[in-house]
Amino acid sequence: MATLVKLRMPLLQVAAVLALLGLWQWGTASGVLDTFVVGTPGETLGQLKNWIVDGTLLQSSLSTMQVLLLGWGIGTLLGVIIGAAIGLNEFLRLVTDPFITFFNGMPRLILYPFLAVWLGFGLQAKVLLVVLVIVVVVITIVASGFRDVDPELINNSKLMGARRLDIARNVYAPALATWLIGSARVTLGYAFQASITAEFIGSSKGLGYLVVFGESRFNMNEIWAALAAVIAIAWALDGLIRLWERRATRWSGAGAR
Amino acid sequence: MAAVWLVRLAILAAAVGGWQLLTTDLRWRLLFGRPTEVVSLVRAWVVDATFWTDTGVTLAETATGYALGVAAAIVLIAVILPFPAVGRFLSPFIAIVNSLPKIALAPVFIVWFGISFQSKIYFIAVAMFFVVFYGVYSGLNNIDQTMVDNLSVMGASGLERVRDVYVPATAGWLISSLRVSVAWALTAAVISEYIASNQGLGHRIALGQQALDPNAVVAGMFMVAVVSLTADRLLTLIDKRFRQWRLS
Amino acid sequence: MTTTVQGSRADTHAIKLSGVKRSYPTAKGEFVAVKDVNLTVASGEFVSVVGPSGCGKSTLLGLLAGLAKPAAGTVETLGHPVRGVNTEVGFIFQRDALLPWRTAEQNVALPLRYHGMSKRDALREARAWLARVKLDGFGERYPHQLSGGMRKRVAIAASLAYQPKIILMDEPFSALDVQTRTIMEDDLLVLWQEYRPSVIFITHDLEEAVGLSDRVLVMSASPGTIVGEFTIDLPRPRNLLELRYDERFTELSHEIWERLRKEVLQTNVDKR
Amino acid sequence: MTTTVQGSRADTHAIKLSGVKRSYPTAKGEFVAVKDVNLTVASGEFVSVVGPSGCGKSTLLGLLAGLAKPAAGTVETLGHPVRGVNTEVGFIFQRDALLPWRTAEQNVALPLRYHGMSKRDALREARAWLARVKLDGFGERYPHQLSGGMRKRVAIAASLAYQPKIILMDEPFSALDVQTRTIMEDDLLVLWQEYRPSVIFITHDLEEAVGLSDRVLVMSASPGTIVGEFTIDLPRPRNLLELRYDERFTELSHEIWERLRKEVLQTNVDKR
Amino acid sequence: GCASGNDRQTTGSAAKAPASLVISSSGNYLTSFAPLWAAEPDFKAIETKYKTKVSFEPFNKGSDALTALLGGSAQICNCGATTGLTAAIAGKEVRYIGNIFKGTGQVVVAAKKYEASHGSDVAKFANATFGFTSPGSGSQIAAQKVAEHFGLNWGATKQLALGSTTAYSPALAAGRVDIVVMEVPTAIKAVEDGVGYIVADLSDPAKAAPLIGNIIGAGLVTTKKFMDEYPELTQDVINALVSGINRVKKTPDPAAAYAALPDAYKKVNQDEKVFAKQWPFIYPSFVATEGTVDDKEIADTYALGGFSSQDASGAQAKAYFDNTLAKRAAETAHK
Ligand SMILES: Nc1ncnc2c1ncn2[C@@H]1O[C@H](COP(=O)(O)OP(=O)(O)OP(=O)(O)O)[C@@H](O)[C@H]1O
Ligand SMILES: Nc1ncnc2c1ncn2[C@@H]1O[C@H](COP(=O)(O)OP(=O)(O)OP(=O)(O)O)[C@@H](O)[C@H]1O
Ligand SMILES: [Mg+2]
Ligand SMILES: [Mg+2]
Repeated sequence: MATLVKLRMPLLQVAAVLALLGLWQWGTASGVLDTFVVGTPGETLGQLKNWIVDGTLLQSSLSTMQVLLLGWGIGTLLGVIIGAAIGLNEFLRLVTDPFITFFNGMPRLILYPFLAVWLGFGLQAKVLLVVLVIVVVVITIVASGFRDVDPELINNSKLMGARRLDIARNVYAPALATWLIGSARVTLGYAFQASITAEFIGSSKGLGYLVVFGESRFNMNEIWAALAAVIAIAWALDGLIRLWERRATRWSGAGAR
Repeated sequence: MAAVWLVRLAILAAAVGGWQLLTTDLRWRLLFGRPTEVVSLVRAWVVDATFWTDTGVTLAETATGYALGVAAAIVLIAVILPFPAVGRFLSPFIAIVNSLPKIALAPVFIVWFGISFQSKIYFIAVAMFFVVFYGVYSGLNNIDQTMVDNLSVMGASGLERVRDVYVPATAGWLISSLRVSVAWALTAAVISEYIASNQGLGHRIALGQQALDPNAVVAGMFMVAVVSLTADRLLTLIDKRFRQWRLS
Repeated sequence: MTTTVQGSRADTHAIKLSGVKRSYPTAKGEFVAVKDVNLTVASGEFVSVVGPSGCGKSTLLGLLAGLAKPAAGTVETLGHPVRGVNTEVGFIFQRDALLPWRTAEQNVALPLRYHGMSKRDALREARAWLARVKLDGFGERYPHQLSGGMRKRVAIAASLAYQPKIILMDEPFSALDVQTRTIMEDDLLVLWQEYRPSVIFITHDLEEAVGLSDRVLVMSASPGTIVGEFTIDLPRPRNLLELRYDERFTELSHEIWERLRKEVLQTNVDKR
Repeated sequence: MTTTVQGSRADTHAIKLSGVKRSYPTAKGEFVAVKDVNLTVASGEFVSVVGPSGCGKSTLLGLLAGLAKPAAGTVETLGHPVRGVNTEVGFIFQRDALLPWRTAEQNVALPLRYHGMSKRDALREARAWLARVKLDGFGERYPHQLSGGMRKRVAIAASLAYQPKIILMDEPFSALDVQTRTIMEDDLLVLWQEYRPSVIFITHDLEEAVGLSDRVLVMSASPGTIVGEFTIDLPRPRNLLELRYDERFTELSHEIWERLRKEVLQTNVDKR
Repeated sequence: GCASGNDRQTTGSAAKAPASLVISSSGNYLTSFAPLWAAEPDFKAIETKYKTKVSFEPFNKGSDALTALLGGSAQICNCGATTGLTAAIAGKEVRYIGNIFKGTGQVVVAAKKYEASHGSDVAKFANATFGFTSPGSGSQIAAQKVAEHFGLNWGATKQLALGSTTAYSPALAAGRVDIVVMEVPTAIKAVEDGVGYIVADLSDPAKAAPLIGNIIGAGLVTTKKFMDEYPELTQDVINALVSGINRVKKTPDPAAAYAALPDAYKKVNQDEKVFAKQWPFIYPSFVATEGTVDDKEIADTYALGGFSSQDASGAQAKAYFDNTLAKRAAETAHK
């Protein structure tokens, strides 16, 4: 009984997905939906199967994930470090604020060709693009979050003799976790956009490449099949984030009521 | 404050100087343009009426798409708030749509929404939606439950709770996510113009690329950044108003 | 006027808890905070609850306010079960829950607005209430600009201003100096006489409990349950300052003290 | 042992405030919270401060802890001026400031860690302290899983555990039931005798103030300043329970009460 | 004009047309499509005749332009022949109804440092890195054909997909690639900047033919549905195109050619000097067309686009290249 209750939500979600797929199949079969525009679930599945069998899917997913995770990790880490520095040091914040906002305002997604020529059309340029795209977002969120921490908690820790590092570990880090989780979800999306965009251009592997390839041949099924892999990865990563969220917010008793 | 400006100027000078120096080399100039040339190009632009129409077009698209995206996010949050189960149900789907590379879906957007103003607005709105949604969502998770309980007991209706607790408590989050997302909305506008259009700053960047003029591309990106910097300053002002109650 | 209302004798119960149990999940498993709580409060009755720290007093109020559901038993107010947040009660939280982004005035005016009062009237009323808790002149301050005792008084004003039929007070006066406290106790009694709400009042001050109440309940160390009931048969209206020299008062206080002492000793022996 | 230490007579001052003024900016302009405060506390002295709600007691502690700077006058601890947050003091805030994401145990262990204790030792020590405040078995709870009184006790344990030379306590026991309170008062006295920190203790309970202190200071309604000083010449060690029947005790309490009453009346007349 | 074919609906005096006629184009007023821009007076005439609005909607990618056509937000698409062909092979009812230029519009450019040693002998680039847009793109296949023509083993060469045109010149300058197939304007720019020199001209159909065959280039594509619904309008559009081609053919001189182009074009391509440099390369690609395509060209285009014979066998693919309107237009023009 208890497990049934636990399983209710995932079951519902799976049901919703199936319903959507069914609707899609029915729509294309009955001609309500233009197969050329939306593809068909059947053929998308067929395409997926082919790619799984010949290894394309695994290879492409791995290649995209490599860019994604490296870029996301480095970007988040850098963002937290810089954001923390800015959040803690008013002078630094004032000095850097316009530059960061300015950089944040630049449409960085279209920078890839420049990076590629500079660093070569390999992993580095792609990872750098992802980093550039998300780092500013993380900086902004972390810096404003740092300024939002209850000053009483900080004062209390200081009084008790906490040094900067202690405060960072015991006050800022746990508070930070909440915003990081929020921003991780946003940046995950950005990171995906960036890695796929990088693969659009000047690449011969990765899910982004599969997508452009499908696009250039007007084959919606190929696009969906590639996106299905994106979806699977995104879903798994979101699951990890939720796990982390549950761990990180255990103290708040959010689930108790 | 004077010191702040001095350091800022020093950084700016170093950056621009380094750029100018770097681009004496042809390879870098082909890539990044030259500051001197970018400046003279921008000077030519600002006296050109079409530049302002382009800016206006981009702004109009951004503002409309932005408003639409923010509204959609807020509506969804308003639904999720009283029904947390809905939130749990939607969570993975939202995460998935968030990570879908919207650029890859440009053809779908073209087909569904055409090539007009409208299509760009939807494109921007979709991009915006997630930033705001996730930003406010994490803000909600941070609210002191006693405050909400107190108000509920006092007889606050759902709407009143939203107005008196949720909105002010998440205003900080909302604004910081709005600040992040203004830039993102502009990027979305520029990219959608870049994909297809004959007006707007994105169009200008595309033209610069077509003409193989790195100065034009860089200048275009800078102008976009300037627009977003301005928007950001406006939001900061609003933020200050909202935070009056805080410790000084 | 020398009325004392007895919960057990009245036919309408403003509050009725039967066989109530509430437990919390913890790292070490289920923790039973209160159990087997049976309690009725008659309409217009003033009941105090005393008990050792952590015995489950706040937990009981939380159940009455509908902020949590009992694991067993039933919770009723004004004749019907509590479902969801109970807007029939006024609740003064142990830790004040003022809105930091509203001024003192606005914090008091809000519940009045929720109950349909116009903005103007609500503000006027709020100012009158602030005066009542000795805070006139502080209406435009934000909570962080007030002292601890002042914040508590704002919270009290906010919960009493809209005159709920049932008032739940969780150590409302503990942050106040003796004199301000006495003044506010007097005020509370006057207000109570005026429109006769049912009150559950939590305090650690036995004299306060005896002085204000019709009945005093003593709770046991956790898992908390009600282990003692004392009917305070002192005549009303009462003069709280003079009451100190009343013999019956001293006797009752002492009786309750003795009962309570056992409980506290229990807590400190019975370590989990 | 029958020592009483007099601040004015000792040659080293643990705490020294001279001509201190503190004001806050408000919507209505500058608000003077305290002014002309002169106060010395000798090393090892136990001083209580009483005064009407909002008179500036917490403000004074804030100045001593270095959380704010005086608008005029000087604030010194252990012989040198306070600059920035003062890590020589232990501060028990009026509203507890526990880290919500750390368990009770960790909250107590942290300051010990800050003072260089190893993780193991700190945890062992923290557990011992939790036992001392009657919270053994609750070490692994997060603050939100504790009752109001329990949280306060965790905060007290955390601030006392690392044995600061100066202890500032802002109404530490107000959320506790009488019995727990008495036990903790006794404990505090034992601890104080042990290593003789200088203590400033804020309370609204006059008997508590008299029972614990070497000196009791009375503050006036705001703008707060010190208007009364009472030397408590009761012998030590004291038995707090028996003290109630001591004549000198009653006399002193009454004296302070009278002094304070004037002040409170003042607050309530002097409305701004 | 007098309406024909569609007797049910043509009742009014004005000929039947949608309220607006959107022509989706790859790029912004590219010089490669000069005939289309030169046809401006004819499009103006169409606007008056049909009381409609003709507009060009630029797209960064040809495939997006075609998607706009298929999605219904454009009525005619100006894109590469193979872009439309791909859709036809996928089963869409699209028709290639008028050719704008022949050849690929591309040039082979090598890094400057090889000019003296390698010249135009591609065979010497055996150890070099070949650059192109993306795998499977026309530029990649062109590069492969050229390499193979010179006896290189394509599989053994080093290759790099450069993505956007922005990267070409800097990549050549930075030494990331040695020899690149690029569009004429990019090539001119590379030569201008001194980072490259021209190895082979694939833009001039005559010069390109021995290397890669007779290639169709770009043209106007529309849906069968649109042709059936607005036959007269479609014919007029192609008439306009053909008259544009004829107009352009008369101006081998860059100055005259530039002068003949409309303001909208000049606004985007402001630098006449650049135009003058490009024109000699681009002009021949217009000379080679009458708006129609022949079987040899179709076969060669299939080959260059990497399409198989199976691809060519579908009903839509077979019907894709449709010369009828262009032929009729040429006849009218000759009269
Ligand atoms: N969220 C929770 N999770 C686990 N245990 C809890 C939680 N809330 C309260 N408790 C426990 O339940 C018991 C009763 O708590 P409650 O707050 O009702 O006590 P109380 O009588 O109000 O005490 P106090 O006088 O100190 O305020 C305590 O032992 C407390 O530790
Ligand atoms: N940030 C602030 N801005 C403006 N006024 C303030 C601020 N903080 C405190 N005050 C005012 O200063 C006065 C003294 O406050 P303080 O907190 O020191 O009082 P207190 O003696 O501790 O009172 P209590 O016993 O109620 O805790 C009060 O009148 C309060 O309103
Ligand atoms: Mg409690
Ligand atoms: Mg205080």
